[in-house]
Amino acid sequence: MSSLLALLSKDLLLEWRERARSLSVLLFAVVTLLLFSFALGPDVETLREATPGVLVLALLLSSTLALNESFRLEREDRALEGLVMRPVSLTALFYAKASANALLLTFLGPVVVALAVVFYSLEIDVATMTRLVGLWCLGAAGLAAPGTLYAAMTSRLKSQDVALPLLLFPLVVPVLLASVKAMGLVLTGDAMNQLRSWLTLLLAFDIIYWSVCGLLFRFAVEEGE
Amino acid sequence: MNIRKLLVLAGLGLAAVGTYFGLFVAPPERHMGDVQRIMYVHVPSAWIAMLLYTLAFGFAIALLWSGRQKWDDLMVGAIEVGVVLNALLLVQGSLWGRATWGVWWDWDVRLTTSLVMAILFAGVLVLRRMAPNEERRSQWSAVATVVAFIDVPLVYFCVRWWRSLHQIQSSPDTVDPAMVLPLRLNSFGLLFLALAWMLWRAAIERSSRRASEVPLPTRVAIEESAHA
Amino acid sequence: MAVWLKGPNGSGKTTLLRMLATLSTPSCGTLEIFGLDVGRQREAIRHGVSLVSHSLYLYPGLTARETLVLWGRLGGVVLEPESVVAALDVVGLADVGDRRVGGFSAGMRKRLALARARIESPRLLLLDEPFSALDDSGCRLVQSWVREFVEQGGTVMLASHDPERATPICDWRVDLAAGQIVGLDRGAGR
Amino acid sequence: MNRDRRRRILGITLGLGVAIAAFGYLAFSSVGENLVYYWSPAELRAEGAKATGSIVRLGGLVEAGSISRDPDGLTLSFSVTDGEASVPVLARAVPPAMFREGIGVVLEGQMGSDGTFTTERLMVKHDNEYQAPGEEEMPDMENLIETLQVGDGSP
Repeated sequence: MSSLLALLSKDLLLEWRERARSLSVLLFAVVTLLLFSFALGPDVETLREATPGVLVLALLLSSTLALNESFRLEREDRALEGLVMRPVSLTALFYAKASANALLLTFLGPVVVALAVVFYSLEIDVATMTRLVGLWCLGAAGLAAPGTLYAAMTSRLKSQDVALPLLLFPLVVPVLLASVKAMGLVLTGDAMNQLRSWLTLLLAFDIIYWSVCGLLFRFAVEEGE
Repeated sequence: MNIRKLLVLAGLGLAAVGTYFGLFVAPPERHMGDVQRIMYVHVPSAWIAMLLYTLAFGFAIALLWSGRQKWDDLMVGAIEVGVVLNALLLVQGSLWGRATWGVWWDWDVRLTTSLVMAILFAGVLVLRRMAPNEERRSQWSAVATVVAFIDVPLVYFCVRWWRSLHQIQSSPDTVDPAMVLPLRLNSFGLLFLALAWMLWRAAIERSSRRASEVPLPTRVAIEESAHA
Repeated sequence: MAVWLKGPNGSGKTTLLRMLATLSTPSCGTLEIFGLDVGRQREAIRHGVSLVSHSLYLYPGLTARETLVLWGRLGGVVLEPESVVAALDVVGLADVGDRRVGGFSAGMRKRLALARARIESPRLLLLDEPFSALDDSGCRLVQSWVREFVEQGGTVMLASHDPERATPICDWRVDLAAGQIVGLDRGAGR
Repeated sequence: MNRDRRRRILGITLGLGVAIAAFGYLAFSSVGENLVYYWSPAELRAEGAKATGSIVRLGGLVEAGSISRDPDGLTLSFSVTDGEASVPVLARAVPPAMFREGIGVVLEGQMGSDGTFTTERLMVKHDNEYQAPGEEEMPDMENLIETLQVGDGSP
């Protein structure tokens, strides 16, 4: 537990030191928003309807960038091997890394949601925005756990930029689907009280991914790293 | 006579009888007519594909637990055959869907999760090709298989969870007795064929692994003597 | 005792050290360290082993001080600020303790890695080319440190191409060639 | 060493337990019943003005005696019901062979302000029953073959 906190604070400190890099992740998310507004045309109505999907896609695309980065640090001077030698529990390593990634993506939430409100002229109040950000965070958590697991593997590969999205995207479909639906309900109103169900589904998948990926991480990185 | 040949013979026999019954003996469905006969391959494909994925999941757990490479051979066999059946499943479903629902494809949960299932397990095979060495390869495939397997119960349950276009699972109670027989025969036939195929694939994997384990000078000597 | 692994490039020095560090598994045979099996009891062995190799396991974004504190915490030790300063002082990095490792020269990075291996207080210390990248004073530091470590009952295995520096501090010399031990000798210096 | 092993097994049990519990909750609680993929006519009506204008999905049974084909053969009108409410539908689609009175359909389209649902995507939902035809209801094979041959431009 103490090593988990030590690793997490290390990751966050490094993230802060390399602000420019975290910022590029944010920039990427913002560019995604812009691109979609070009793609879907100037029709405000269309943009509003597409907002949940666009938000989740922005999250998904920026997450691969962040995940690839997060293990580049560990591979640069083979620091991961040093951690394994110390020896640090790989389970602690996973949860620290996944939490750091989830936190980084979480911080994007308020900014991206606020920008979406401006770009897509959404007329929503602060409470709705907060709920959107909350859903963004749950989605981010659902991406971070399997993302960290797969990034640990693909970070060893030359083709990691292609490999990670290829493997990760289909995997997180349930999380994406639940996030999009829940965001849509938050935005357009929840006439039939479905929000709770989608939220439960999202939470359940967060839990499943965090526990299963935590168990598997030790096999994704091991000795010889 | 080894077990694989036995399985193939039994599988071909059962499938032949099942197909005969399915095409010529079983009655056409009340509303769908002859199109419904695609069920006799569609449903077995789904069952056996999911069964193979479940086996692959079991092999993956065994591999991670014991670290023995032999599980990797079986795992890759199960996944490859599973992906092929899964692809067939999607094609058959698409044909059937066009005839009965009126569309080739729909982003219905059952269809979506089945497609995702195919992509996930195909992804495991892609990951295998990328792995830097043999030990990594087997461990990574096992990890990816376990994670991909999360989708399999989802495929099964989703028709109950959502109101989907795809009907929920049928049971002997909901199917005409005359249709159950060819369905059963074909299912067992396909099961035996798929198992044989999986074992064959595993044997190939094992041989190629052994071949790569032979030290290089010996290998050269063998190759030279083969050419001589 | 201290053992010097000697041999031409590709003779298996690094591979042997990595196996001893439990980072690779022998493809055949068994290897026991501290009476523990390398294949199955890796974690227990790692508690007692430190490795300073070509990759120094440093994060460029952390300062020297933070690096040591982090490594202490990962081992369950909370290092007092004074002991961190002392550890940096020994390797001559006290002045730059708050600078980021990313700006360090190769020699400074090596010194930091040595200081870190020291706070790990291992029973078995594995040094892969400890003298490379270091200046004269750095090499002398490594030499005196190896002797000190041995006198306290630790074991050192070092791989080096530098007979002048390795000979005086090692009790045994192991000659390696093409993955085989071809010679075993009392170190000339002792 | 023994302790490490025990801790590892404990970790595995805990992790698996949590995952299985989460899945079990999803599978056996009533979560799913609420995750609607299409609306029933009553639900669509309950939505009122909110349902008009945007593309929605409507699911229900084709009301008996409500089917009428346009002379040009392209437009089909019928009513969809769920027992509580009924919605008139105007479909510009070639219906699949199974389309008939009393069968379940899922329609994708728009609710007009006049209360009529217009659709170009008509899907027949089949239940999980497969029965042999009764004495005098052999399926209409010609109609079926025709359906398979007609391209209707749907993706």
